[in-house]
Amino acid sequence: MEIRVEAAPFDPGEILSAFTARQTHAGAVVSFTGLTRDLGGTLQKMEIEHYPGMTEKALTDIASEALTRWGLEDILILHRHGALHPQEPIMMVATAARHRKGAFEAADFLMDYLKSRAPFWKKEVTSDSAAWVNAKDDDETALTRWQ
Amino acid sequence: MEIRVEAAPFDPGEILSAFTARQTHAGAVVSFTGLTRDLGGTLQKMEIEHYPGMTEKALTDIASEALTRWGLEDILILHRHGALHPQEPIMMVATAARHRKGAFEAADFLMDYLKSRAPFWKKEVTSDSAAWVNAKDDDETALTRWQ
Amino acid sequence: MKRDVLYFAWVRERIGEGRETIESDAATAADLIEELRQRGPNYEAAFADITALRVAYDQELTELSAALGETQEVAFFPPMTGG
Amino acid sequence: MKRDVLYFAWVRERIGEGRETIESDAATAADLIEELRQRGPNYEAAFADITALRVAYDQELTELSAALGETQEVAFFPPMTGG
Repeated sequence: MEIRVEAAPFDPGEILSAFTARQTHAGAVVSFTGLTRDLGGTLQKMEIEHYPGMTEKALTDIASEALTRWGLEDILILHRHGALHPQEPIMMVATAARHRKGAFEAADFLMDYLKSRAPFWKKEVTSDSAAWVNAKDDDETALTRWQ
Repeated sequence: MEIRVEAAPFDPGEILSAFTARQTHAGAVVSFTGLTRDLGGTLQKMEIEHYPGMTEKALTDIASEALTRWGLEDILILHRHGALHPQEPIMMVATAARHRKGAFEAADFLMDYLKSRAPFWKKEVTSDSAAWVNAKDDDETALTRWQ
Repeated sequence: MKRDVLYFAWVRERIGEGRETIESDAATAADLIEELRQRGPNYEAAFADITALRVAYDQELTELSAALGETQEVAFFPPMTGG
Repeated sequence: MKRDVLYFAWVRERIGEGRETIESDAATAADLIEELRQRGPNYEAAFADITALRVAYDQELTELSAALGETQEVAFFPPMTGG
Protein backbone atom coordinates (compact mmCIF):
# COMPACT_ATOMS: atom_id res chain seq x y z
CA MET A 1 0.00 0.00 0.00
CA GLU A 2 1.37 3.39 -1.00
CA ILE A 3 -0.12 6.74 0.06
CA ARG A 4 1.43 9.93 -1.30
CA VAL A 5 0.38 13.54 -0.71
CA GLU A 6 2.66 15.91 -2.55
CA ALA A 7 2.90 19.28 -4.26
CA ALA A 8 5.04 18.21 -7.22
CA PRO A 9 3.51 17.36 -10.62
CA PHE A 10 3.52 13.66 -11.49
CA ASP A 11 3.26 11.51 -14.61
CA PRO A 12 0.41 8.97 -14.23
CA GLY A 13 2.22 6.64 -16.62
CA GLU A 14 5.38 6.52 -14.51
CA ILE A 15 3.31 5.72 -11.44
CA LEU A 16 1.36 2.99 -13.27
CA SER A 17 4.55 1.41 -14.66
CA ALA A 18 6.10 1.08 -11.22
CA PHE A 19 2.84 -0.11 -9.65
CA THR A 20 2.27 -2.78 -12.33
CA ALA A 21 5.90 -3.94 -12.29
CA ARG A 22 5.82 -4.67 -8.56
CA GLN A 23 2.79 -7.00 -8.75
CA THR A 24 3.53 -10.71 -8.36
CA HIS A 25 0.06 -12.27 -8.18
CA ALA A 26 -2.31 -9.75 -9.72
CA GLY A 27 -4.27 -10.42 -12.90
CA ALA A 28 -5.91 -7.00 -13.07
CA VAL A 29 -4.72 -3.45 -12.50
CA VAL A 30 -7.11 -0.48 -12.64
CA SER A 31 -6.00 3.14 -12.47
CA PHE A 32 -7.96 6.36 -12.19
CA THR A 33 -6.39 9.74 -12.92
CA GLY A 34 -8.18 13.01 -12.20
CA LEU A 35 -7.24 15.99 -14.37
CA THR A 36 -7.77 19.70 -13.72
CA ARG A 37 -10.51 20.74 -16.12
CA ASP A 38 -10.41 24.10 -17.77
CA LEU A 39 -13.98 25.36 -17.63
CA GLY A 40 -14.35 27.34 -20.81
CA GLY A 41 -10.73 28.36 -21.11
CA THR A 42 -10.75 30.82 -18.20
CA LEU A 43 -9.01 28.80 -15.49
CA GLN A 44 -5.59 30.13 -14.53
CA LYS A 45 -4.95 27.64 -11.78
CA MET A 46 -6.56 25.33 -9.29
CA GLU A 47 -5.37 25.70 -5.70
CA ILE A 48 -5.71 22.66 -3.49
CA GLU A 49 -5.58 23.07 0.26
CA HIS A 50 -5.38 20.07 2.57
CA TYR A 51 -5.08 19.18 6.25
CA PRO A 52 -1.58 17.74 6.74
CA GLY A 53 -1.68 14.76 9.07
CA MET A 54 -5.40 14.11 8.75
CA THR A 55 -5.07 13.73 4.97
CA GLU A 56 -2.59 10.86 5.19
CA LYS A 57 -4.65 9.28 7.96
CA ALA A 58 -7.93 9.50 6.02
CA LEU A 59 -6.35 8.12 2.83
CA THR A 60 -4.75 5.25 4.73
CA ASP A 61 -8.08 4.39 6.37
CA ILE A 62 -9.93 4.40 3.04
CA ALA A 63 -7.21 2.31 1.37
CA SER A 64 -7.15 -0.21 4.23
CA GLU A 65 -10.88 -0.66 4.03
CA ALA A 66 -10.73 -1.32 0.27
CA LEU A 67 -7.79 -3.69 0.66
CA THR A 68 -9.74 -5.86 3.11
CA ARG A 69 -13.14 -5.59 1.49
CA TRP A 70 -11.95 -6.72 -1.97
CA GLY A 71 -8.95 -8.80 -0.87
CA LEU A 72 -6.72 -6.69 -3.10
CA GLU A 73 -3.07 -7.34 -3.88
CA ASP A 74 -2.10 -3.67 -3.69
CA ILE A 75 -3.36 -0.07 -3.63
CA LEU A 76 -1.82 3.27 -4.45
CA ILE A 77 -3.27 6.73 -3.76
CA LEU A 78 -1.46 9.87 -4.84
CA HIS A 79 -2.99 13.33 -4.36
CA ARG A 80 -1.42 16.68 -5.10
CA HIS A 81 -1.89 19.91 -3.18
CA GLY A 82 -0.85 23.48 -3.98
CA ALA A 83 -1.24 25.19 -7.37
CA LEU A 84 -2.18 23.15 -10.45
CA HIS A 85 -2.52 24.17 -14.08
CA PRO A 86 -5.36 23.20 -16.45
CA GLN A 87 -5.18 19.58 -17.69
CA GLU A 88 -2.53 18.65 -15.11
CA PRO A 89 -3.11 15.42 -13.18
CA ILE A 90 -4.52 16.22 -9.71
CA MET A 91 -4.62 12.74 -8.26
CA MET A 92 -4.48 9.07 -9.05
CA VAL A 93 -5.55 5.78 -7.54
CA ALA A 94 -4.42 2.33 -8.64
CA THR A 95 -5.71 -1.06 -7.52
CA ALA A 96 -4.30 -4.53 -8.19
CA ALA A 97 -6.43 -7.67 -7.76
CA ARG A 98 -6.58 -11.28 -8.89
CA HIS A 99 -9.67 -10.57 -11.00
CA ARG A 100 -11.02 -7.52 -12.79
CA LYS A 101 -14.21 -7.12 -10.77
CA GLY A 102 -12.39 -6.41 -7.51
CA ALA A 103 -9.92 -4.03 -9.15
CA PHE A 104 -12.72 -2.00 -10.79
CA GLU A 105 -15.03 -1.86 -7.78
CA ALA A 106 -12.26 -0.93 -5.36
CA ALA A 107 -11.01 1.92 -7.58
CA ASP A 108 -14.56 3.23 -7.91
CA PHE A 109 -15.03 2.97 -4.12
CA LEU A 110 -11.73 4.77 -3.42
CA MET A 111 -12.77 7.67 -5.67
CA ASP A 112 -16.19 8.01 -4.06
CA TYR A 113 -14.68 8.13 -0.57
CA LEU A 114 -11.80 10.34 -1.53
CA LYS A 115 -14.19 12.94 -2.99
CA SER A 116 -16.03 13.57 0.24
CA ARG A 117 -14.04 12.02 3.08
CA ALA A 118 -10.45 13.14 2.48
CA PRO A 119 -9.66 16.69 3.69
CA PHE A 120 -8.91 18.47 0.41
CA TRP A 121 -10.49 21.71 -0.77
CA LYS A 122 -10.28 23.07 -4.29
CA LYS A 123 -10.27 26.73 -5.28
CA GLU A 124 -10.61 27.81 -8.90
CA VAL A 125 -8.69 30.93 -9.85
CA THR A 126 -9.52 32.77 -13.09
CA SER A 127 -8.20 36.15 -14.27
CA ASP A 128 -10.94 37.98 -12.38
CA SER A 129 -12.13 35.67 -9.62
CA ALA A 130 -11.18 33.03 -7.08
CA ALA A 131 -13.89 30.68 -5.83
CA TRP A 132 -13.96 27.61 -3.61
CA VAL A 133 -15.47 24.63 -5.41
CA ASN A 134 -18.74 23.55 -3.80
CA ALA A 135 -19.18 19.96 -2.74
CA LYS A 136 -21.76 18.16 -4.87
CA ASP A 137 -24.76 16.47 -3.30
CA ASP A 138 -24.10 13.71 -5.85
CA ASP A 139 -20.76 12.98 -4.25
CA GLU A 140 -22.36 12.47 -0.87
CA THR A 141 -25.09 10.31 -2.39
CA ALA A 142 -22.48 8.18 -4.18
CA LEU A 143 -21.26 6.88 -0.80
CA THR A 144 -24.56 5.14 -0.11
CA ARG A 145 -23.70 2.67 -2.89
CA TRP A 146 -21.06 1.12 -0.62
CA GLN A 147 -23.01 0.84 2.62
CA MET B 1 -9.84 6.35 -30.70
CA GLU B 2 -6.86 4.03 -30.90
CA ILE B 3 -7.07 0.26 -31.50
CA ARG B 4 -3.85 -1.77 -31.42
CA VAL B 5 -3.39 -5.52 -31.86
CA GLU B 6 0.25 -6.45 -31.62
CA ALA B 7 2.69 -9.17 -30.64
CA ALA B 8 5.29 -6.95 -28.94
CA PRO B 9 5.36 -6.46 -25.16
CA PHE B 10 4.19 -3.04 -23.96
CA ASP B 11 4.56 -0.88 -20.88
CA PRO B 12 1.11 0.13 -19.56
CA GLY B 13 2.64 3.28 -18.07
CA GLU B 14 4.00 4.49 -21.38
CA ILE B 15 0.61 3.96 -22.98
CA LEU B 16 -1.18 5.79 -20.15
CA SER B 17 1.26 8.74 -20.28
CA ALA B 18 0.66 9.29 -23.98
CA PHE B 19 -3.10 8.78 -23.64
CA THR B 20 -3.40 11.24 -20.74
CA ALA B 21 -1.14 13.83 -22.37
CA ARG B 22 -3.29 14.02 -25.50
CA GLN B 23 -6.53 14.83 -23.62
CA THR B 24 -7.73 18.41 -23.89
CA HIS B 25 -11.15 18.31 -22.19
CA ALA B 26 -11.17 15.21 -20.02
CA GLY B 27 -11.43 15.35 -16.24
CA ALA B 28 -11.13 11.60 -15.70
CA VAL B 29 -8.96 8.86 -17.19
CA VAL B 30 -9.47 5.19 -16.27
CA SER B 31 -7.15 2.39 -17.37
CA PHE B 32 -7.41 -1.35 -17.04
CA THR B 33 -4.40 -3.63 -17.55
CA GLY B 34 -4.71 -7.41 -17.70
CA LEU B 35 -1.67 -9.42 -16.61
CA THR B 36 -0.81 -13.06 -17.35
CA ARG B 37 -1.33 -14.88 -14.09
CA ASP B 38 0.98 -17.69 -13.12
CA LEU B 39 -1.29 -20.35 -11.67
CA GLY B 40 0.78 -21.96 -8.97
CA GLY B 41 4.15 -21.27 -10.57
CA THR B 42 3.81 -23.82 -13.38
CA LEU B 43 2.97 -21.57 -16.33
CA GLN B 44 5.72 -21.39 -18.96
CA LYS B 45 3.82 -19.19 -21.34
CA MET B 46 0.40 -18.09 -22.50
CA GLU B 47 -0.24 -18.31 -26.23
CA ILE B 48 -2.84 -15.98 -27.63
CA GLU B 49 -4.37 -16.70 -31.02
CA HIS B 50 -6.59 -14.20 -32.77
CA TYR B 51 -8.50 -13.68 -36.01
CA PRO B 52 -6.66 -10.94 -37.92
CA GLY B 53 -9.12 -8.58 -39.54
CA MET B 54 -12.09 -9.56 -37.43
CA THR B 55 -10.21 -8.67 -34.24
CA GLU B 56 -9.64 -5.05 -35.26
CA LYS B 57 -13.22 -4.83 -36.53
CA ALA B 58 -14.72 -6.24 -33.30
CA LEU B 59 -12.59 -3.97 -31.10
CA THR B 60 -13.48 -0.91 -33.19
CA ASP B 61 -17.19 -1.77 -32.93
CA ILE B 62 -17.01 -2.19 -29.14
CA ALA B 63 -15.03 1.04 -28.73
CA SER B 64 -17.42 3.00 -30.97
CA GLU B 65 -20.40 1.83 -28.96
CA ALA B 66 -18.76 2.91 -25.68
CA LEU B 67 -17.71 6.26 -27.15
CA THR B 68 -21.31 7.08 -28.10
CA ARG B 69 -23.02 5.57 -25.09
CA TRP B 70 -20.94 7.48 -22.52
CA GLY B 71 -20.06 10.50 -24.67
CA LEU B 72 -16.39 9.82 -24.03
CA GLU B 73 -13.50 12.06 -25.03
CA ASP B 74 -11.26 9.17 -26.07
CA ILE B 75 -10.71 5.39 -25.95
CA LEU B 76 -7.70 3.15 -26.36
CA ILE B 77 -7.67 -0.65 -26.67
CA LEU B 78 -4.41 -2.55 -26.96
CA HIS B 79 -4.34 -6.36 -27.05
CA ARG B 80 -1.34 -8.60 -27.55
CA HIS B 81 -1.23 -11.91 -29.38
CA GLY B 82 1.48 -14.58 -29.59
CA ALA B 83 3.51 -15.90 -26.67
CA LEU B 84 3.40 -14.12 -23.29
CA HIS B 85 5.31 -14.77 -20.08
CA PRO B 86 3.84 -14.85 -16.55
CA GLN B 87 3.01 -11.38 -15.12
CA GLU B 88 3.42 -9.71 -18.51
CA PRO B 89 0.67 -7.28 -19.55
CA ILE B 90 -1.73 -8.99 -21.99
CA MET B 91 -3.97 -6.10 -22.80
CA MET B 92 -5.07 -2.65 -21.76
CA VAL B 93 -8.01 -0.33 -22.17
CA ALA B 94 -8.12 3.37 -21.35
CA THR B 95 -11.09 5.72 -21.32
CA ALA B 96 -11.18 9.52 -21.01
CA ALA B 97 -14.35 11.36 -20.00
CA ARG B 98 -15.49 14.65 -18.54
CA HIS B 99 -16.53 12.94 -15.29
CA ARG B 100 -15.41 9.85 -13.44
CA LYS B 101 -18.65 7.87 -13.72
CA GLY B 102 -18.51 7.64 -17.51
CA ALA B 103 -14.81 6.76 -17.55
CA PHE B 104 -15.30 3.93 -15.01
CA GLU B 105 -18.45 2.47 -16.55
CA ALA B 106 -17.08 2.55 -20.09
CA ALA B 107 -13.84 0.78 -19.09
CA ASP B 108 -15.84 -1.87 -17.25
CA PHE B 109 -18.12 -2.28 -20.30
CA LEU B 110 -15.15 -2.56 -22.70
CA MET B 111 -13.62 -5.33 -20.58
CA ASP B 112 -16.87 -7.30 -20.39
CA TYR B 113 -17.33 -7.16 -24.17
CA LEU B 114 -13.70 -7.78 -24.96
CA LYS B 115 -13.74 -10.96 -22.86
CA SER B 116 -16.44 -12.69 -24.86
CA ARG B 117 -16.93 -10.77 -28.12
CA ALA B 118 -13.41 -10.16 -29.43
CA PRO B 119 -11.86 -13.14 -31.29
CA PHE B 120 -8.96 -14.04 -29.01
CA TRP B 121 -8.23 -17.51 -27.63
CA LYS B 122 -5.80 -18.23 -24.80
CA LYS B 123 -3.76 -21.39 -24.41
CA GLU B 124 -1.83 -22.11 -21.22
CA VAL B 125 1.43 -23.96 -21.68
CA THR B 126 3.13 -25.60 -18.68
CA SER B 127 6.15 -27.94 -18.68
CA ASP B 128 3.93 -30.97 -19.25
CA SER B 129 0.72 -29.72 -20.81
CA ALA B 130 -0.91 -27.23 -23.15
CA ALA B 131 -4.58 -26.43 -22.68
CA TRP B 132 -7.01 -23.97 -24.20
CA VAL B 133 -8.58 -21.75 -21.57
CA ASN B 134 -12.32 -22.35 -21.29
CA ALA B 135 -14.70 -19.44 -21.56
CA LYS B 136 -16.42 -18.71 -18.27
CA ASP B 137 -20.21 -18.65 -18.00
CA ASP B 138 -19.67 -15.61 -15.76
CA ASP B 139 -18.17 -13.71 -18.64
CA GLU B 140 -21.24 -14.34 -20.77
CA THR B 141 -23.53 -13.39 -17.88
CA ALA B 142 -21.59 -10.15 -17.33
CA LEU B 143 -22.83 -8.86 -20.68
CA THR B 144 -26.43 -8.79 -19.51
CA ARG B 145 -25.49 -5.89 -17.20
CA TRP B 146 -25.23 -3.62 -20.25
CA GLN B 147 -28.40 -4.59 -22.10
CA MET C 1 -20.19 -21.26 -54.54
CA LYS C 2 -16.61 -21.06 -53.29
CA ARG C 3 -15.98 -19.75 -49.80
CA ASP C 4 -12.98 -19.35 -47.51
CA VAL C 5 -13.51 -21.38 -44.37
CA LEU C 6 -11.37 -20.50 -41.33
CA TYR C 7 -10.74 -22.41 -38.10
CA PHE C 8 -9.28 -21.11 -34.83
CA ALA C 9 -7.98 -22.49 -31.52
CA TRP C 10 -8.91 -26.14 -30.88
CA VAL C 11 -11.14 -26.27 -33.96
CA ARG C 12 -8.05 -25.46 -36.03
CA GLU C 13 -5.94 -27.98 -34.12
CA ARG C 14 -8.44 -30.81 -34.54
CA ILE C 15 -8.90 -30.20 -38.26
CA GLY C 16 -5.20 -29.72 -38.81
CA GLU C 17 -5.31 -26.50 -40.76
CA GLY C 18 -6.44 -22.91 -40.32
CA ARG C 19 -7.96 -22.05 -43.66
CA GLU C 20 -9.27 -23.74 -46.78
CA THR C 21 -11.42 -22.89 -49.75
CA ILE C 22 -14.58 -24.96 -50.00
CA GLU C 23 -17.05 -25.36 -52.84
CA SER C 24 -20.49 -25.83 -51.32
CA ASP C 25 -24.14 -25.03 -51.80
CA ALA C 26 -24.87 -25.13 -48.04
CA ALA C 27 -27.56 -22.62 -47.06
CA THR C 28 -26.32 -22.09 -43.49
CA ALA C 29 -23.22 -22.71 -41.37
CA ALA C 30 -25.06 -25.64 -39.78
CA ASP C 31 -25.52 -27.20 -43.23
CA LEU C 32 -21.88 -26.54 -44.05
CA ILE C 33 -20.86 -28.36 -40.87
CA GLU C 34 -22.84 -31.41 -42.01
CA GLU C 35 -20.89 -31.44 -45.27
CA LEU C 36 -17.55 -30.91 -43.52
CA ARG C 37 -18.19 -33.83 -41.15
CA GLN C 38 -18.11 -36.17 -44.18
CA ARG C 39 -14.50 -35.21 -44.82
CA GLY C 40 -12.99 -37.42 -42.13
CA PRO C 41 -12.48 -38.06 -38.42
CA ASN C 42 -10.55 -34.82 -37.87
CA TYR C 43 -13.62 -32.84 -39.00
CA GLU C 44 -15.90 -35.10 -36.97
CA ALA C 45 -13.79 -34.38 -33.88
CA ALA C 46 -13.83 -30.63 -34.52
CA PHE C 47 -17.59 -30.56 -35.02
CA ALA C 48 -18.58 -33.20 -32.44
CA ASP C 49 -20.30 -30.68 -30.17
CA ILE C 50 -21.63 -27.73 -32.09
CA THR C 51 -23.08 -26.08 -28.96
CA ALA C 52 -19.42 -25.37 -28.06
CA LEU C 53 -18.89 -23.55 -31.37
CA ARG C 54 -19.18 -19.95 -32.48
CA VAL C 55 -19.39 -18.77 -36.08
CA ALA C 56 -18.64 -15.56 -37.95
CA TYR C 57 -19.76 -14.65 -41.50
CA ASP C 58 -17.43 -12.15 -43.15
CA GLN C 59 -15.95 -11.36 -39.73
CA GLU C 60 -19.26 -10.68 -37.97
CA LEU C 61 -20.49 -13.00 -35.21
CA THR C 62 -23.74 -14.71 -36.10
CA GLU C 63 -25.77 -17.90 -35.52
CA LEU C 64 -25.13 -21.30 -37.09
CA SER C 65 -28.65 -21.16 -38.52
CA ALA C 66 -28.16 -17.80 -40.29
CA ALA C 67 -28.41 -17.82 -44.10
CA LEU C 68 -24.97 -17.78 -45.73
CA GLY C 69 -26.16 -15.79 -48.76
CA GLU C 70 -23.17 -14.08 -50.40
CA THR C 71 -20.84 -14.66 -47.44
CA GLN C 72 -17.25 -15.02 -48.67
CA GLU C 73 -15.55 -15.98 -45.40
CA VAL C 74 -16.95 -18.36 -42.77
CA ALA C 75 -15.03 -18.88 -39.51
CA PHE C 76 -15.56 -21.54 -36.84
CA PHE C 77 -14.09 -21.22 -33.35
CA PRO C 78 -14.70 -21.91 -29.64
CA PRO C 79 -16.14 -19.24 -27.29
CA MET C 80 -13.67 -16.37 -27.12
CA THR C 81 -11.35 -15.85 -24.17
CA GLY C 82 -9.83 -12.42 -24.68
CA GLY C 83 -9.02 -9.78 -22.11
CA MET D 1 -8.57 23.25 28.83
CA LYS D 2 -6.32 24.45 26.01
CA ARG D 3 -6.92 23.12 22.53
CA ASP D 4 -5.55 23.73 19.05
CA VAL D 5 -8.32 24.94 16.77
CA LEU D 6 -7.72 24.70 13.01
CA TYR D 7 -9.57 26.29 10.10
CA PHE D 8 -9.44 25.37 6.42
CA ALA D 9 -10.60 26.76 3.07
CA TRP D 10 -13.21 29.55 3.35
CA VAL D 11 -13.51 29.08 7.12
CA ARG D 12 -9.81 29.93 7.36
CA GLU D 13 -10.17 32.86 4.95
CA ARG D 14 -13.12 34.38 6.83
CA ILE D 15 -11.44 34.07 10.23
CA GLY D 16 -8.14 35.29 8.87
CA GLU D 17 -5.90 32.60 10.31
CA GLY D 18 -5.44 28.85 10.03
CA ARG D 19 -4.66 27.85 13.60
CA GLU D 20 -4.93 29.19 17.12
CA THR D 21 -4.81 27.87 20.66
CA ILE D 22 -8.01 28.39 22.61
CA GLU D 23 -8.74 28.06 26.30
CA SER D 24 -12.30 26.82 26.64
CA ASP D 25 -14.55 24.60 28.71
CA ALA D 26 -16.91 23.91 25.80
CA ALA D 27 -18.36 20.40 25.96
CA THR D 28 -18.86 20.02 22.20
CA ALA D 29 -17.75 21.63 18.93
CA ALA D 30 -21.19 23.27 18.72
CA ASP D 31 -20.59 24.89 22.15
CA LEU D 32 -17.12 25.96 21.05
CA ILE D 33 -18.62 27.63 17.97
CA GLU D 34 -20.95 29.66 20.26
CA GLU D 35 -17.90 30.92 22.18
CA LEU D 36 -15.94 31.66 19.00
CA ARG D 37 -18.81 33.73 17.56
CA GLN D 38 -18.31 36.22 20.42
CA ARG D 39 -14.83 36.98 19.15
CA GLY D 40 -15.88 39.24 16.32
CA PRO D 41 -17.55 39.61 12.92
CA ASN D 42 -14.91 37.47 11.17
CA TYR D 43 -15.88 34.52 13.39
CA GLU D 44 -19.57 35.32 12.95
CA ALA D 45 -19.07 35.21 9.17
CA ALA D 46 -17.20 31.91 9.34
CA PHE D 47 -19.82 30.29 11.56
CA ALA D 48 -22.94 31.92 10.08
CA ASP D 49 -24.25 28.66 8.64
CA ILE D 50 -23.09 25.68 10.63
CA THR D 51 -24.97 23.20 8.42
CA ALA D 52 -22.28 24.01 5.80
CA LEU D 53 -19.51 23.01 8.24
CA ARG D 54 -17.66 19.80 8.94
CA VAL D 55 -15.61 19.09 12.04
CA ALA D 56 -12.76 16.76 12.96
CA TYR D 57 -11.56 15.89 16.49
CA ASP D 58 -7.92 14.85 16.56
CA GLN D 59 -8.05 14.36 12.78
CA GLU D 60 -11.14 12.12 12.75
CA LEU D 61 -14.39 13.33 11.18
CA THR D 62 -17.20 13.59 13.69
CA GLU D 63 -20.41 15.50 14.49
CA LEU D 64 -20.64 19.03 15.94
CA SER D 65 -22.61 17.56 18.84
CA ALA D 66 -19.94 14.98 19.79
CA ALA D 67 -18.35 15.35 23.25
CA LEU D 68 -14.92 16.99 23.02
CA GLY D 69 -13.54 15.06 25.99
CA GLU D 70 -9.74 15.02 25.84
CA THR D 71 -9.59 16.17 22.20
CA GLN D 72 -6.40 18.18 21.61
CA GLU D 73 -7.05 19.35 18.06
CA VAL D 74 -10.40 20.57 16.68
CA ALA D 75 -10.69 21.45 12.99
CA PHE D 76 -13.51 23.29 11.19
CA PHE D 77 -13.88 23.23 7.42
CA PRO D 78 -16.40 23.14 4.56
CA PRO D 79 -17.47 19.86 2.92
CA MET D 80 -14.43 18.32 1.26
CA THR D 81 -13.82 18.49 -2.46
CA GLY D 82 -10.94 16.11 -3.11
CA GLY D 83 -10.42 13.80 -6.05
